[in-house]
Amino acid sequence: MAVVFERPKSLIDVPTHYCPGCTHGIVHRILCEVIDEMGIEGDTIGVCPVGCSVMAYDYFNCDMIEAAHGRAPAVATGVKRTNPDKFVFTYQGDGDLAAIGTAETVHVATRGENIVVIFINNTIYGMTGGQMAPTTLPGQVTQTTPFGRSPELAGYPVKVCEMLSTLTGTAYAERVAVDSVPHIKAAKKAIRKAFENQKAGKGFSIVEVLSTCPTNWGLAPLDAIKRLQDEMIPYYPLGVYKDVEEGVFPKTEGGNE
Amino acid sequence: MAVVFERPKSLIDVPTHYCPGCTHGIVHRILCEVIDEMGIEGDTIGVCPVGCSVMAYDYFNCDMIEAAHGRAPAVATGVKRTNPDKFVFTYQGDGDLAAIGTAETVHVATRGENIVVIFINNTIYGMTGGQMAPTTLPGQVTQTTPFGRSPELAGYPVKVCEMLSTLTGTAYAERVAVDSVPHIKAAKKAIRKAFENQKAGKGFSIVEVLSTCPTNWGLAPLDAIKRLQDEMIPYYPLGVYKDVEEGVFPKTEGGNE
Amino acid sequence: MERNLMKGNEALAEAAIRAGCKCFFGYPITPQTELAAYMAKRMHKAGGVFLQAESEIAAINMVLGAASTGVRAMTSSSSPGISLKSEGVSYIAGSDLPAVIINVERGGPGLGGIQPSQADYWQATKALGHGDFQLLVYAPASVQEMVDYVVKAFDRADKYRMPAMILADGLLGQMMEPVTFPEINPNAYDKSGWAANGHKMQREHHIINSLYLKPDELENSILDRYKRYEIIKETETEAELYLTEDCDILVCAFGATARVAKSAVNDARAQGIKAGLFRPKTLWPFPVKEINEAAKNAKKLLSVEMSMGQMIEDIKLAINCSKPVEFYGRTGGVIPTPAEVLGEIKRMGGAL
Amino acid sequence: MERNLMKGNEALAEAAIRAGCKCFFGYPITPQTELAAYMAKRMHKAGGVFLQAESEIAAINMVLGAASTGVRAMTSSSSPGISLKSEGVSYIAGSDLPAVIINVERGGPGLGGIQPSQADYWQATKALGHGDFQLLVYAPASVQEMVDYVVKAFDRADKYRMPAMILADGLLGQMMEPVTFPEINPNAYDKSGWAANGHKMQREHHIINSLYLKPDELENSILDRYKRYEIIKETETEAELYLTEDCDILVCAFGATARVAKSAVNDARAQGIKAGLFRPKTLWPFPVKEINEAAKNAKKLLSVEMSMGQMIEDIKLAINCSKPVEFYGRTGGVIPTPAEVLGEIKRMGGAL
Amino acid sequence: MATTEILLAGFGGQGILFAGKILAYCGLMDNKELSWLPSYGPEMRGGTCNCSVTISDDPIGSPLVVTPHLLIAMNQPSFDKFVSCVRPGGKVFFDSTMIEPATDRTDIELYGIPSQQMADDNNLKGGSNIILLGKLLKETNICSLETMQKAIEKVVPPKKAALIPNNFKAIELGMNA
Amino acid sequence: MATTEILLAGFGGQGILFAGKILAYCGLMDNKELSWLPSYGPEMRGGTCNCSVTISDDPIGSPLVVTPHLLIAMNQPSFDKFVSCVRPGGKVFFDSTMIEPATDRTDIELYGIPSQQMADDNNLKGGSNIILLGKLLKETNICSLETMQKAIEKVVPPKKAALIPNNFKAIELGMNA
Amino acid sequence: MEKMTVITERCKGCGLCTAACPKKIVVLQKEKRNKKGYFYAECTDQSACISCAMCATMCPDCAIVIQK
Amino acid sequence: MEKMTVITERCKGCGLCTAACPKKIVVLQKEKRNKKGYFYAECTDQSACISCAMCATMCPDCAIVIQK
Ligand SMILES: Cc1ncc(C[n+]2csc(CCOP(=O)(O)OP(=O)(O)O)c2C)c(N)n1
Ligand SMILES: Cc1ncc(C[n+]2csc(CCOP(=O)(O)OP(=O)(O)O)c2C)c(N)n1
Ligand code: SF4
Ligand code: SF4
Ligand code: SF4
Ligand code: SF4
Repeated sequence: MAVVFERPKSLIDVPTHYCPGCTHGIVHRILCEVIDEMGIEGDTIGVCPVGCSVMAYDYFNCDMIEAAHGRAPAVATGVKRTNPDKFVFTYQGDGDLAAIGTAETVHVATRGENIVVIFINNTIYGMTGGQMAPTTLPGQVTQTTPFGRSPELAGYPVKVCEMLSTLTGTAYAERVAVDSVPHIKAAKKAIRKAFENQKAGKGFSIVEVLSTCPTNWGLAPLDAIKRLQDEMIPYYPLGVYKDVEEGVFPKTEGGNE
Repeated sequence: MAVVFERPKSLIDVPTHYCPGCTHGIVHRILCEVIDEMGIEGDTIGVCPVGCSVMAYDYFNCDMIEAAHGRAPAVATGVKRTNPDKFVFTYQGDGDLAAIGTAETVHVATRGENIVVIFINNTIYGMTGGQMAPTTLPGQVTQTTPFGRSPELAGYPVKVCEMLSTLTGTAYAERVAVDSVPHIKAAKKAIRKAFENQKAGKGFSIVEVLSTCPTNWGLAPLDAIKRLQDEMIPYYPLGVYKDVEEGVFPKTEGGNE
Repeated sequence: MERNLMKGNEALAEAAIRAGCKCFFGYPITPQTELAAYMAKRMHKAGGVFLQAESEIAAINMVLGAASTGVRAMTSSSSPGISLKSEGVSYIAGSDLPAVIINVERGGPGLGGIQPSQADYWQATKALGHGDFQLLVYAPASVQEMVDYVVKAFDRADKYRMPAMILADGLLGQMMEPVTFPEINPNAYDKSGWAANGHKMQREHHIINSLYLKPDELENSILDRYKRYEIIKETETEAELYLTEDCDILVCAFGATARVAKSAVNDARAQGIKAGLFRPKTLWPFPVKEINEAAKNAKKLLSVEMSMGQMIEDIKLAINCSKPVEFYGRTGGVIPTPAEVLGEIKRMGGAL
Repeated sequence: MERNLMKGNEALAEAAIRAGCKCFFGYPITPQTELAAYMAKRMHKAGGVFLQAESEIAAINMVLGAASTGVRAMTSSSSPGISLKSEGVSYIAGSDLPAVIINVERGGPGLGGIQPSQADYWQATKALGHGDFQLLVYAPASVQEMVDYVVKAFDRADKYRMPAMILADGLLGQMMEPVTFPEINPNAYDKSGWAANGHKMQREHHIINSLYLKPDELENSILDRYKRYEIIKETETEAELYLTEDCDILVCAFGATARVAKSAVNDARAQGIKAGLFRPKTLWPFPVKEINEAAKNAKKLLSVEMSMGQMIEDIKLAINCSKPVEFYGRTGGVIPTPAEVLGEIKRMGGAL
Repeated sequence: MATTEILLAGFGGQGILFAGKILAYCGLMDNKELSWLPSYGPEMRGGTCNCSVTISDDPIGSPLVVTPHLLIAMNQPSFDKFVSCVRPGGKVFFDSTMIEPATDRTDIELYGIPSQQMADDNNLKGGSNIILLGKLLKETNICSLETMQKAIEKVVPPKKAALIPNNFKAIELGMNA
Repeated sequence: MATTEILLAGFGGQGILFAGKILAYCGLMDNKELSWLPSYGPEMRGGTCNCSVTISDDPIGSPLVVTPHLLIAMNQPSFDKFVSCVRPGGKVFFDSTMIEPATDRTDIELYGIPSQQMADDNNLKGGSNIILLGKLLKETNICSLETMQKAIEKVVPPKKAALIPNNFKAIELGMNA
Repeated sequence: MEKMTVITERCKGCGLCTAACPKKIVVLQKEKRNKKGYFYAECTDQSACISCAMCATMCPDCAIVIQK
Repeated sequence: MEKMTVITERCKGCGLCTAACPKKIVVLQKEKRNKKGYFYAECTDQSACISCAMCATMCPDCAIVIQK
C-alpha cells in the first residue's frame, strides 16, 4: 500500500499547542503542503505574529522570525527588501493584522511589498482568552463585549480583503475558509497562487482564511465549524477580491533612477 | 458700505506661521466659517495634528488639544466618548493621518466614531521639510524620493477616501480641493455637511482636502495651485465617495444591552 | 465591611470605578485581561465609557483626549504594551494632564513571557518615554492595596496634574485575596481653569498642549513641573517598615516580592537573625527619609527584586552609598522563594 | 585624508554606508531629517536599501527583520520617535540581534521642541523599553566622532549581538564641521550560526525569537545576556579625561554639552581655577574606572547636562557617593553657555 | 492549623483553577486569611496548569505554594513534577485513572482514586476535580462539608446554578471513595 | 586671529544659512578649524532663523555663538535681539532697507547697506545675503576674496552652477558698497 | 496494513474527521483515552474506507495517515 | 470707503488673490514691502471692484476685507 496522505515534510513532526479542533492546524498543513510542492522550504523565511500562532516557529521547518504584535508585515518587509530572492510570508491573526497592526498591514499592501500574508480571521482574540477582535461580528459575545458587540459602542468589523483591495499595491486578495474539504482545497489553491505571485514578483498577496476558535467561542469543534458556515461566511463572503494578473508594477510606470 | 467678506469670528485674529500661498489658511477659514454659521464655537473641541498645522490651536478659537503625531483620531475618540454632546473634529495632514496614524484613522472610521476629520492632502510632509508622504504621487520628487517616487521602491499612494469608504462605520467621505473659488465653496459645503452629520449622530465623516505646499514642492504659490489642478485632481478624483443618509447605526442593529 | 474574594486585576477595575473613573481605554494583554473584562461588564452600568482600543497607542491617546476634557481616565496594560504607550505618557506629562496607568508587569525583554516580573522598574521610575518628566509610581503588595492605591492614584494625579502609575505584576494581578472596599468619596478637583470641554462662549479657549517652540518657554514649563515634583518628594513618599528598629540586615523589596521577603524575614527572625524589611510603596518618589530611618541600625542591605537589579540603584543613592547594598533577584517570570531569600540573609549574616 | 564639511546627520549616514550598513529604515523627524535624506540619495547607489517606513514602529521592526537575516541594519529618529521604537528595541535585545539606532535628541517631554536636548539619557541607558536589557550607548561630541562611533557601533553590535545606540542631539546633528573618513574595513562576523536567511535544506531551521514561556528558560536567556554585559562593562568603556590630573573641580559632561564644558574648563584654568573635564564617550557601559581615575584628586564634581539631571546618578554611583556631585543643567532646548558653566565652577571653587 | 498550603495541578481544561477557587472560598467562608494564585502555560486547552491556595490564620506572605501540605494532581506530569515538593507528612490526592503514582517517598500519604472514571461513570462531565476535592475534604480538616457546599454555591456562576447538585454529588463521591 | 565668531540672523528664506555655509567653507578652504550651526523656528518660510559660524586656529568648543565678533542682521527683530550681544569692538552688517539701526552702543561698528534694494536693483533675486557677505569681506580680514569665491563655488549646488556669477557679482557689490 | 490510521497520541478528539468522512466510518470512541486524556478517533470499518483522505484533510493535527 | 481692502501686514504676497479676481484688478505691487518683507497685494481700481469677494475667498491669510 502507498501512503496517499500524510504530514507535509516542512511541517515539523511535533504535537501543536492548539486547542482540539482549532483550524490553525489545518492552515499550517496546507501552507506547508504548498511549500513542499513548490520545493521552497530552504528559501522561505516565515514571520510569526503574536497570537495563538506565536509559536508557529516550532512547527514550520523553514527559517522563522517571531515579530512583535502586529508588526509582522514590517518585519517581513525588512527581510524581503534585504533578501529579495527569498520567499517571505507572514502568518497573522485578526487582532494582530487588523487591530494593532493596521498601519503595517495597509502599508505593506500599498507598497506592493512582494510577500505573502496568511491572515487567520477567527473573529476573536484567541491567545489572550477571547476578547473582541476587529473582525468580531455584530452581536457576538466576547470577554470585552459581554452583552454582544454593539456597533454603537464597539464599532463595526473591518473587512480586510475589501479594504486592501482599494490599494494599488495589492496584487491579489482572496478570502477562503477551512470549514470543509472543498473549501480547504480552495484555500490551498489560493495560498499556492499567492506564493506563485511572489515568485513572479507581482506585488502584495493576501489570503484571508475564515477560521474557528472553538475554545473562545465556547463551542464544540463541530459546532464551531457550523458557526463559521452559518454566521461568518455570510458576513465575510468568500472569493477573489483582487487579482492583478500582470502584477502591480507595470514596466512603464515609476520614477526609478 | 457693509462688510460682505471678513475673517470669521472663530478664527483668531493673528498672523499664521504658514508659508505664503499655503492653502492651510483657506481650509482654516472655511472651517471657522462653518463653526460660526452653525453657532457651535463654544461647543466644539478641535484636535490638532503634528504637521504644519500643529499650532492650529493658536488660530481656532474653540477649545483645542494638541495630539501626538498620527493620534488625533484616538484623542478625538477620548474626547467624544466622554463628551458626546460636543462637536469634535480633527485637522490632520497626510503624513499624520495616512502614514503613522493609519491604524487610528481606519479604526475611528470603522467604529463609526461620530466626529469630523478634516484631512489635508498636500502629497508631502510639510513641517519636516518635504519628505515623501503616503499620498506623494508616483514620480514626485521629495527629499526622501530624490529621483522621483518609484512605486517599486517606495510603494503606491494611499487613496484615503476610497479606502475608508469600504468601512461600515464611515457615514460620509468626500474629496474636495481649494484651488479655486468654486472648489472652495464646495469644500465648505462638504465641511458643513460633515458637521451636520455629527449633529445628527450619523457616524464618521471625513473631508479630504487637496491642498498645496508651495514651499516643499519648490513652486511659486500660483504654480502650486496649477500643479494641484493638473496633477493631483486627476490622480485623486474629487467627489463624494460615501454618503449614508440614514447614518451608519440603524436603530435595529447591534447587540447593545 | 464585606470581604470580597477578588483577583487583583478585578479589584483594580472596581476600585477605579468607585474612585470616579469615567472611562477606560485598553487593549488586551496577559496578565491583565481580567481588568478590561471587568470594565467591559461594569463600566457602562456605572455610567462610564469602556472602549477596547485598536492598540495600546490608541488607548493611551484616548486617555489623553478624555483627560483633556477634565474627566478621570485610565488605561492598563503589561510590559510590551506599556512600552508602546511611552510616547503617549510623555505627552500626558508634557501636557500636565492627570491620568492613571496600570502596568501588570510580565517577564521581558521582547515578547518575554507571561509570568510575573518587576523588570519595568526603571522604565516606570526614570524613563517611561522621552524627555524630563516623572510619573507617580505606586507599588501595591496585596489585592487590598491594589484598591487603596488606585483610589490614591486618581486623587494625586488630579491634585498634581500628572500621570500616576500602579506598578503591579502578574502575581498581584492574577491572585485572589479577600478585599474590602472602603467608602470612597472621590475628591473633586476644580478643572475648569484648564479643561478643554467647550468654552460655551464664556471664557477664553483652553489649549492642551506639550509643544513649546521657544526653548526658554519649554524650559520654564519643565521647571514649573519640577517644582511640583519637589513638593511631591517632600510629601508623598510612603513605605512600610517591618522589624527595622533593631535589624542587622535590612531586606528591601516592593510589590509581590516584598511578600516573599517578609516571609523570609520572619523565618530569619525565627532563626535568631535580626532581619527587617523596608518596603517602598511609592517607587517615585522613592522614600528616602523612610529608608534612612529603616537602615539606621542595619549593617547591610539586601535588595530583592524580580529583575536583574534596578531598585538597588535608588537604594544606594537614597542612603548615599553609606552601607553595603547587596542584591538577590530572579527574573524572567521566576518568583523568588522565601527559602532563597532566607539563604541570602543567612549568607550575609554569616559575614557580619 | 580629505576634509569634508558635513552636517552631523549626514556624517552619520555616510559613515554607516561605509561601515557596511545595508539597509536604513526611518521616518522623518526634526532634527535628524538630513540623515534619511542622505540615505535616500546614496543608499541605492551603494547597493543597499533605503525605505521610508510608515512610522517609527514600522521602521524599527523592519530593522528587526533585516537584522534577523544577518544584514547590518540601522534606523534613526529623535526623542518622540525613539519612544515609539521602545517596544521594538526591547524585542531586538530579547532576540539577541545586532542593530544600530540613532537618537538625535530634542527637547521633551511630549512634542516638546525641536532644539537640542540630552533628556533621553535615562531612556537610553536604563529603560529603552520594558524588561531587563541594555543597549550600548555611544555619545559622540563632534561630527568626526559621529563617524567614528557609527563605525564602532556596527562592529560592537555584531560582536555582542545586541542593539547599539548613538545618542546625539540636535546640535551635533545640525552642525557642520570638517570631517575625514578613515579607511573602513568592516569586520566580518560570522552570522551563519543564527541568521534566518533560508536554510537551503542544509542546516536546521533558525528561529529568531524573544519568547520563552518557561520562566527558567527566559531567566537563563537573560542571565546569558548579562554575562555578555559584564564583559562589555570590563572592556568597552571609553572616556576623555582633560586636565584632570590636578583638578579640584571635575566637570562631567557628554556630547555637545562637553564642548561647552571644555570651553568653560579652559576659561577657568585661564582664571587660575583648577578645573578638569571628564567626558564619557560610552554612556552604557558607564566608564566607572575612568571617572574614578579622573576624580582621584578632585574635591567636587559638577555634572553639566542638557536635562534636569540624569547622568548625575550614574556619576554618584560610579564614585560610590564618595565626593559631592553638584549639577548644572539647562533643558527644553536651551544650550548652556561656557559662561554659565564657568559661573558654576567659580561658585563651587569659592566654596572649596 | 496555622497555615495550609495547597497545590492543585493538571492540564488546562481539567478544572484546576475552579477547584482551587472552591478551596479559597472555603477560607473566605471560615473568615480566614487566604490567597489563590493560578499559573498556566500558553495553551488555552491541554497545557499545564496549576494553582496555589493558602489558607491561614495569619496574614499570608508569598502566595506561591512551593512546598505544599496538600497536593491534588490530575495528570502524570503534574504528579511527577510536584510529588517531591510535598512537605513531609503531607498528603497527595490524585486521579488514578490518569496517573501511575511512581515515587519513593514514604513520608507522605498518597490517596489515588479513579476520579476521571468515576466522573464518567456517574455522568458528571468534568467532575473529576470536584471528586478529588471531596476526597481531600474527607482526609483533612481543611473545612467542614457545609463550608465547602457554601463555597461551591458561591463559585458556580449564577447562570450555571443548575450544576450545583452535580458538584455536591461529586464531593460526596469523593468523600466516599 | 585666533577665533572669529560670527552670527547671521534674519527671516527664514532670506538665505541666512546659505551665507553662513559660505563662511564655513571659507574656513575649510583656509584649512582652519570651523563650525557651522543653524537654528530656526517652526515656520518653513518667514520665521526667525539664525546661524552660528566659528572659524578658528584651535579646536572649537561650543559651536553656539552667543557673543559674536561679527553679526549679519537681515531683519529688524534680529538686529534688535542680537546687537546687544556683539563683543565690544565687534562689527555689525545689516540691510538698511529693512532695518532701523536703533542702538546706543558705541563700542561696536555698524555697517548698514541697502542690500535688499541693491539686490532688487541689480536683478539679483535673493542676493541680499551675499551682498552683505561682500561688505563683511571688505571690512574684516576673515579671508581673501579668492577664498570666498572658491567657497561659493563649493556651496552652490552643481545643478545651479549657473548662479555662481550672480553670487560673485553680489560679493563685488557688497565690497563696493 | 490499514488504509486509515490515526496517530492516537496526536489526536485531540476534536471530531472534525468524523463529520468529513463520506462513508461515516470515522468515530470518536468513548473508551480509550490517550496520554493527554483525549478520546481519540478511530475507523470503524477499514474495508469500507475508500482512501479519499477527507478525514485527514479536515484533521488540524495531522493525526491521520491514509494509504491506498 | 474702499470695497476691497488689503490688510497689508497680513498679506504674504502669495498672489493667489490676483488670479482669482474676475476683473483682473488685484495685483502684487513691486514697490512697497510690509514689515515681514513681502510685496503686498493691492486693488488697482476700486471702482471696478464688484465686491464678489473672489480674491478674499482665495486668500489663505484673511488679508482681504470686502465691502459693498
Ligand atoms: C504589544 C502587545 N499587545 C498585546 C499583546 C497581547 N496579545 C497577545 S496575542 C493577542 C491577540 C491575539 O489575537 P489574534 O491576533 O486574533 O490571534 P489568535 O490568537 O486569535 O490566533 C494579544 C492582544 C501583546 N503580546 N503585545
Ligand atoms: C512620533 C513623531 N514622528 C515624527 C515626527 C516629525 N514630524 C512632524 S510633522 C511630520 C509630518 C507632517 O506631514 P503632514 O502630516 O503631511 O502635514 P503637513 O506638514 O504637510 O501639513 C512629521 C513626520 C513627530 N513630531 N513625531
Ligand atoms: S484559543 Fe482559539 S485560536 Fe487559539 S488555539 Fe485555541 S481554538 Fe485555536
Ligand atoms: S511647508 Fe508647506 S504645508 Fe507647511 S506651511 Fe509651508 S506651504 Fe504650507
Ligand atoms: S480530526 Fe484529527 S485530531 Fe480531530 S478527532 Fe479526528 S483524528 Fe483526532
Ligand atoms: S491672497 Fe492674501 S496673502 Fe496672498 S497676496 Fe493676496 S492678499 Fe496677500
